Amino acid sequence: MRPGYVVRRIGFYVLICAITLFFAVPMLWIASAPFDASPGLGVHWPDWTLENIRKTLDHPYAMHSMVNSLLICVTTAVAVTAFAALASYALSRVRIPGRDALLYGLLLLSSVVTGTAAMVPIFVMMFQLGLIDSRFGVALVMTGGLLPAAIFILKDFVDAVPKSYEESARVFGASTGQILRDVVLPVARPGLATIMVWAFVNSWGNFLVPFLLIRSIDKQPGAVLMQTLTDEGGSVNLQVLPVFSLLFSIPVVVLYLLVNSRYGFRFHGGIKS
Amino acid sequence: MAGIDIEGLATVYPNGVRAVDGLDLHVADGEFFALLGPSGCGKTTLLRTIAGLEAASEGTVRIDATDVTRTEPGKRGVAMVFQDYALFPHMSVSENITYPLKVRRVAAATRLEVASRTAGELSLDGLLERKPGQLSGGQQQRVALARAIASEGKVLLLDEPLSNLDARLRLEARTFLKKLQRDLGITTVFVTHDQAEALALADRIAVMDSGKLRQLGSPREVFARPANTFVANFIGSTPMNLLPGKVLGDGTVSVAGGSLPATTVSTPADAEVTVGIRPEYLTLSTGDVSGPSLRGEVVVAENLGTQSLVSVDCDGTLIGVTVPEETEPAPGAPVALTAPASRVLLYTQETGELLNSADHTAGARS
Amino acid sequence: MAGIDIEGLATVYPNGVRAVDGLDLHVADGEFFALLGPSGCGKTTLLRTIAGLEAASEGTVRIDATDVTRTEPGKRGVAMVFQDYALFPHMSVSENITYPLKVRRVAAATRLEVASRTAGELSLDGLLERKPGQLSGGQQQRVALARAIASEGKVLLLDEPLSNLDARLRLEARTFLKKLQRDLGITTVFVTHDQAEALALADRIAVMDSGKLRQLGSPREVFARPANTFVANFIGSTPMNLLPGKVLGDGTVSVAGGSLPATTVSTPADAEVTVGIRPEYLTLSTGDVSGPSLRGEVVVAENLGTQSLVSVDCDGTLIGVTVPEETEPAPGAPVALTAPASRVLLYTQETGELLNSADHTAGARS
Amino acid sequence: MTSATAPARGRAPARDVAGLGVGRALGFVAPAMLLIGAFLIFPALWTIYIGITNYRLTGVEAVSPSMVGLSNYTKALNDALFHNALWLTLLFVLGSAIIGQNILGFTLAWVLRRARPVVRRTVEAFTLLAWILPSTVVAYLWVAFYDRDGGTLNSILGTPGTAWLIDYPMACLVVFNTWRGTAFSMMLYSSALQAVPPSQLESARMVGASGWQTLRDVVFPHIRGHVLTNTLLISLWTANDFSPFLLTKGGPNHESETVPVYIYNVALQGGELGYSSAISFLLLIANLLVSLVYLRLLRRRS
Amino acid sequence: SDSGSGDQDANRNADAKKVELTFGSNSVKGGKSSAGATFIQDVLIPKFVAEQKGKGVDVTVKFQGDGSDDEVYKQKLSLDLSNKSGPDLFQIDGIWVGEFAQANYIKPLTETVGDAAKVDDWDGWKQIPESVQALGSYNGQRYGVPGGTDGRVLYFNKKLFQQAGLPADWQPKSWDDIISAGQALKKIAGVTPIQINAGTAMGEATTMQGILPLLVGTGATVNSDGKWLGNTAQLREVLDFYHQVYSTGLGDPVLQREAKGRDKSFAEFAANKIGILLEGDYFWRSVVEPKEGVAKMADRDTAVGYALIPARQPGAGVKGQDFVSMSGGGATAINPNTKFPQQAWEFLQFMNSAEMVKESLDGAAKITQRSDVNSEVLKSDPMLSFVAEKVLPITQYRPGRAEYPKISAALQQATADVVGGKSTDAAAQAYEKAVEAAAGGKDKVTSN
Ligand SMILES: Nc1ncnc2c1ncn2[C@@H]1O[C@H](COP(=O)(O)OP(=O)(O)OP(=O)(O)O)[C@@H](O)[C@H]1O
Ligand SMILES: Nc1ncnc2c1ncn2[C@@H]1O[C@H](COP(=O)(O)OP(=O)(O)OP(=O)(O)O)[C@@H](O)[C@H]1O
Ligand SMILES: [Mg+2]
Ligand SMILES: [Mg+2]
Repeated sequence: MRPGYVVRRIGFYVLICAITLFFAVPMLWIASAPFDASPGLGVHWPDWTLENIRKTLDHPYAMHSMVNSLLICVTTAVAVTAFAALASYALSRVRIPGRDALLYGLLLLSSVVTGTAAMVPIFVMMFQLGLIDSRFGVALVMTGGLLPAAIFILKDFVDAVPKSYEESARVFGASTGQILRDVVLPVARPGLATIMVWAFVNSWGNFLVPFLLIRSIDKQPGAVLMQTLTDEGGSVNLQVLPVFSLLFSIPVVVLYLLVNSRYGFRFHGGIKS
Repeated sequence: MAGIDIEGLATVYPNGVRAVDGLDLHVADGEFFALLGPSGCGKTTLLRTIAGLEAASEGTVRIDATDVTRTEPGKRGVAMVFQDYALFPHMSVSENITYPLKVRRVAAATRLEVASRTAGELSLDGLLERKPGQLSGGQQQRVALARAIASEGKVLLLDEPLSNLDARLRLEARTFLKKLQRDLGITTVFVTHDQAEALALADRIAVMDSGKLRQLGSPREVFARPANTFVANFIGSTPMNLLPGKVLGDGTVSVAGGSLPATTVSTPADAEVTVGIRPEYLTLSTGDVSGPSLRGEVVVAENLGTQSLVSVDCDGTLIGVTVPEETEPAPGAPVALTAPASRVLLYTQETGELLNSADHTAGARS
Repeated sequence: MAGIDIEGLATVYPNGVRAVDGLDLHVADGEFFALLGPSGCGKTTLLRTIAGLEAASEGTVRIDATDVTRTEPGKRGVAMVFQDYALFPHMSVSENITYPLKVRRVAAATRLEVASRTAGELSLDGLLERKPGQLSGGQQQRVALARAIASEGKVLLLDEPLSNLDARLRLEARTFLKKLQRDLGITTVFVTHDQAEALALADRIAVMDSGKLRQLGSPREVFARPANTFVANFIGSTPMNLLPGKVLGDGTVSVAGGSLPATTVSTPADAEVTVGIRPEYLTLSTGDVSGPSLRGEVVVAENLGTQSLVSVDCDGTLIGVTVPEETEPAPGAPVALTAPASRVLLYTQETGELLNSADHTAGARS
Repeated sequence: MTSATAPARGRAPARDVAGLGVGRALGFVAPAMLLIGAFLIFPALWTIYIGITNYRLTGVEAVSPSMVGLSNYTKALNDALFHNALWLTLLFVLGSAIIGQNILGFTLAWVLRRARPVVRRTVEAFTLLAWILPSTVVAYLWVAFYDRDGGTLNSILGTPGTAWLIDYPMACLVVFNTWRGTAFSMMLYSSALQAVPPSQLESARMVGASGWQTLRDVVFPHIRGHVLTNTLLISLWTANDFSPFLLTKGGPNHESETVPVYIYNVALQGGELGYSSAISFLLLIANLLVSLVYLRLLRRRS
Repeated sequence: SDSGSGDQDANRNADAKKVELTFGSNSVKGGKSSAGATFIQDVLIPKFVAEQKGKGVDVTVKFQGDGSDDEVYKQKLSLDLSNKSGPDLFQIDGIWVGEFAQANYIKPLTETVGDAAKVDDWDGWKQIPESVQALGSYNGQRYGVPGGTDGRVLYFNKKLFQQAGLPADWQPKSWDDIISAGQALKKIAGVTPIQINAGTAMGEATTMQGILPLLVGTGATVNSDGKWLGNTAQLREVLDFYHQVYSTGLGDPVLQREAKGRDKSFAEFAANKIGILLEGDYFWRSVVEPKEGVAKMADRDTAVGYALIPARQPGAGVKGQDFVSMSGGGATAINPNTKFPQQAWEFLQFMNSAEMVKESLDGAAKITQRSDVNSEVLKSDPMLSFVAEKVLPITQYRPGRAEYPKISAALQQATADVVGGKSTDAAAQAYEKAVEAAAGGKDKVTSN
């Protein structure tokens, strides 16, 4: 047993290392290029400098766009979480006919209606609603797109909350609102946190919606700004871009770490079979 | 404090299962009442219908003479302890206990006071700041009880409150629960599938099967004179022997190749019956015996502590009999079994109903 | 068939818990051996270490005189039945039973034959094509047994095989299991936290606590003369009374405001001891009694079927005593308790070890 | 309800656990449905409508688009580039989702199941990082990884000058998307594996089953449902994934032009919104068909 | 016309004392065309505001900068315009003028401003050469005022040329001269002799810095008399040339397929790895520019040579020219739905005044739309003077028609096919099919 065991242990660690490397190596660029005096689209040992960071901080819109991103994505994440929580709770606890078909249908739609063609109706509608050039409007559109999958995933979390909690509160005379506030929400918190991160991450990288719906440069989020970090011929501005990429990644990573350490980042995503 | 009156109650699930099926029941004020039955017989459903968590499909539920059939659970004045306790994992013990008061917007100061008083009654002092996850099973059960008591319901409903505890703890909790109920005097309905628990705790027991009542009576009645073979089979810590037999004219029944005395008043001779006799009421002798008896050979013996359960093969039928410790015969030994007539129960073979039902109590007191 | 030898065995979990802590044990060939102890005492861990599912941190395990401490579970020649049976839900009964053979690439025809033979032995004929989900708990348990038997291990390990069955079924399965083991004669180690089960089934019992052995002996020995207060408290279907007392010179001990006779051979007078006496061995009288006795007042009575457990408050201490059915005094009644000296056990107050240990068997046979 | 015994007074308490009642439940669902209706269903329907016109964003057709019936669809059916895009999407889904993410995700979940927490957390962190980084950033990471001159891949393999994205565009995308999406499968399978009773795994071990036998006989039958659900979700997401555009823009010479990229190119470069809407709808139909097959499989197996 | 501003009074709000204008541009500070955005925001707008204040008008001009891919910018602008909103003035690429006009997104300036004389009498027109004015025109009408323009030449690396024994003042007279120079360069190890953009990955760069300059060298244009170029002998000549370059190792076919291939070609040229490169003056100004360029060449002025693009053979070019070139550029148009058409026109004039155009350069040399400015600012830069003086007179512009993007894509595809190994004939046939579909019928395509 011993030799076999050792071989298996070694095999295990080799596999683990290989997989970790596979995931880590592509990230080298973002770790090196921001601090490289001559950044390129390749990875090499950097010629250390902080000049790029200064350049990025001096960029007229870089920092501001991060604030916009935060505004838009926090709104989106909160709205998605709140609405999805309400909807998934009702769908989980009350038998509504055709519920599962509805969920699958919406999920299908949401993965398709992201293309450029759909932007025409969305634009026209937002225009009629007077929500052009509004960060709130952008958040609304993103919320609509993310909700189906959020409900789909969150319903599994809510399904996992023991029903006896609510029943027991109900026997004590708690109203629906009290049950939600005192029992269901606190218990489903890990799920809510996960969904919030997920919604945040998804809206964080969205370029097309804010680009088309926002007019003022000082309202544009970072995802849009990243597209503009080029010169007149379309070549990438390699001094600002890597640093900005790094900065732009920090909020999602921080949020993830926060949620992961507090609740554990878990997914029951549609695992009910 | 209040009684519960149930009339013609039926609860049908959306899938068409009639989990409770036309039940009439009266629980007296201050009574400790047990609902007993095998898994799936509808005990939980009945309890939940009383609580209002399931809607009655037919019939009425009255608590304290008020019809509550259509009342919201929170307004029926009942308190309930769930099988999994349903303690809120994110609240401290103290918050859990006083949650019913918080719902009613009782001031925080009063709540604290109630929490510490109730915790004192249930020996939970010192645990008030813990979360449920940091408590042992027995402590959790007491917190759930404390919460139910703090809600000041007129009726306490308990759904298998002991089944999550380990064997030793269960015995302690049993005694504790019985004493608590006696002290509070609160009307209590208690669901269990463990007959020993029901016997030990209840003032009266309702034995259910498939949503229907099979017997209603004191532990003694239910144990000594099960009204039918279903109850007979279900009650008792060793399984009752239920054997096909035939009534003989002479006050005996022939069974398993031998015969036993029986009160055959109401039974015609030659009637085919099911003979029921508890292992505890059979006497095993290794020597000769006079009078009606069964003869057979010992198969195995199981130690029950102060007693042993011996399985005897009588003419191909295995019959259980208890003997005091240290007196078990060796496997293979020939033995004879006898029983007092008052302990031999006769059931019809068709419906399984008790036949020699004349004079319950006289029969039970041998 | 084969014996099991365990020497200085310790199993330490990665989190540092010494779940099995320096254990020596010998299970004889063909023996039905029970591991008994409270939850978390390391029973499962010991069983799993024997099976090879946990690696031993120290010591050796020998099966059939071969050191298997470092052998893969599949190559130790042991079969195991898990608490949840671990039947594969997607395989039919027949496929489940013969899975061990399939793994060893035994031909399909042979497998079929083994399946039908084993199923016959365990009265599973007719169920071979069903899926486990379509079986009752008792049937599932038998399938799991059949699978273990079909794997032709030299040793059978059972981890709480009865605990998932409901109360009634458990009793039946118990008898079945005992008979099967006797017929097969296979060395069997059986884990349970239910003392009644261990007493009923085992040839010998090992009582464990915190990874250590607390007593090893036949059911009778363990029941009648628990080697320490831990075992005393753990064994018996009603909890043993364990009371602080003091040895008096005259062959009695003073306890709970009264006195009881005791075999005080090896104990100096005035020694502070813990007095242990089972409720079953105490006699309750409502009238006057002569000789050493305890006096008190009845608090509650719990029905145990043919007996009742009465709690008596003697000088502030609750003492349990069983009385035959129908003879319970009313709560509040003054009563006296007596006991034979041979049944009164004395333990040191410091270590809780049995004091009057002279002549075990003589003491046990009253 | 039997009128004889049932009192007429009052409404029955709600049947659900929380006493919500259907009315309030609908109220809870309403805000979400409103947003979904406005920003998902309505645009979807409009898109379907655009699909039967020759609408463009500029030119004459922008002012007065005309109904062209199903001609956009017949055009698609004869469009070699669309066929190419469909085929590439199929390869992409098959390679990166059905095989790549599934297998790697499962392997990770399986291997990490009993790994030490430090190891587990580290590997998970990298995997998840790949999943949560914004796609614009990720695109640059991979361009740098595959780069022909200074690219990490060439440095590692010692193959300077190999233009991976040109010579093996689809393979590159498959690897990229596997990297990008494995975290989801890993998390899903981790929770699925927790549902496999350990005693069943140990039973298999007790009878001496090999690792592969254990997987085949014990694990897979248990998580079959999860495998299907997971495959469905990641297939859909992959089929609609636009990030290939960020790496290759569909090139070289349409060799990596999956359907979403093709739709984008048709809509933006060509300006043909009507046609691109029709293709979007065809993609929706294809997705629907695939989902139905999955759901059917799911139902049959469970 | 029955929609848009046709019914509106062009003199609406002409006397407003409080005016708000929005200026839309695909440029942004710190990003794409940063200098342009900076000029508009920091110089042009304040100066205009000050000037108007002098007239007693309180003007606010908002700059709406984007700085994204041209195609996405176009989509966004189109969405705005189709909803009758959008900025009051906006910059668009010259080749969009036609399709925007067809969609009524823009109107002839005379119509928007309402007064033909007012528009036509602007003295700025005289300084803008006819050929440059075409950038903002469609069907002979002015829709906008063009911005600067550019011209394409053949750049070559003098250091490599010296190594290969080629002259420092190289000026090929025919395509064969290019090929033979390439063959000489091929002898130097690690050098790609010729880079002429090809393939779909480089998008419009392939058309502008590849096919079209070659095509005009055969005497053809992509659209003549309203008909699009089909599978003609001239096209096949162009494709043959591509074939010759990329199948004989003179060019690097892999580079043509890379998404970032054009950037890569810049870097390689700067690293002395490319001998001959067809590019616009942007390459000189912004790429190999010694201080700020994206692929700086410290020795640009001595190391980089430039020559006119020859016709296939002398005299074979369009209009019988010996040398040819292509140019592009943008125009600024007025939104027909603006609230302040008169003020917008004033802004447009102000913006294109000599003074502002000069200021927009901020001291840098660049070819502007105005000849008077050019002659003044280009003096310091021999290369740009060369373009203004030698290239602009012989240059051609792309047709501003809605179908053009698809024709361009088909041309790119044809080169991709050839570079990828297809035969010229097959590529040309596939091209013609695509063109017929894009143009809407065989009759709209020339073929021989
Ligand atoms: N929510 C439900 N929907 C449909 N049928 C149900 C539901 N809950 C219970 N049943 C069915 O109703 C019957 C009675 O169930 P109930 O839970 O009351 O039994 P029980 O006596 O409490 O059993 P146990 O001892 O197992 O808890 C069973 O047949 C069960 O399958
Ligand atoms: N995988 C594990 N990792 C760490 N500690 C463990 C693990 N399994 C069990 N333990 C600990 O080891 C001790 C013994 O556990 P074990 O499961 O053997 O007890 P047991 O006697 O079988 O209890 P039970 O009756 O509850 O099954 C316990 O303290 C338990 O918490
Ligand atoms: Mg129940
Ligand atoms: Mg255990």
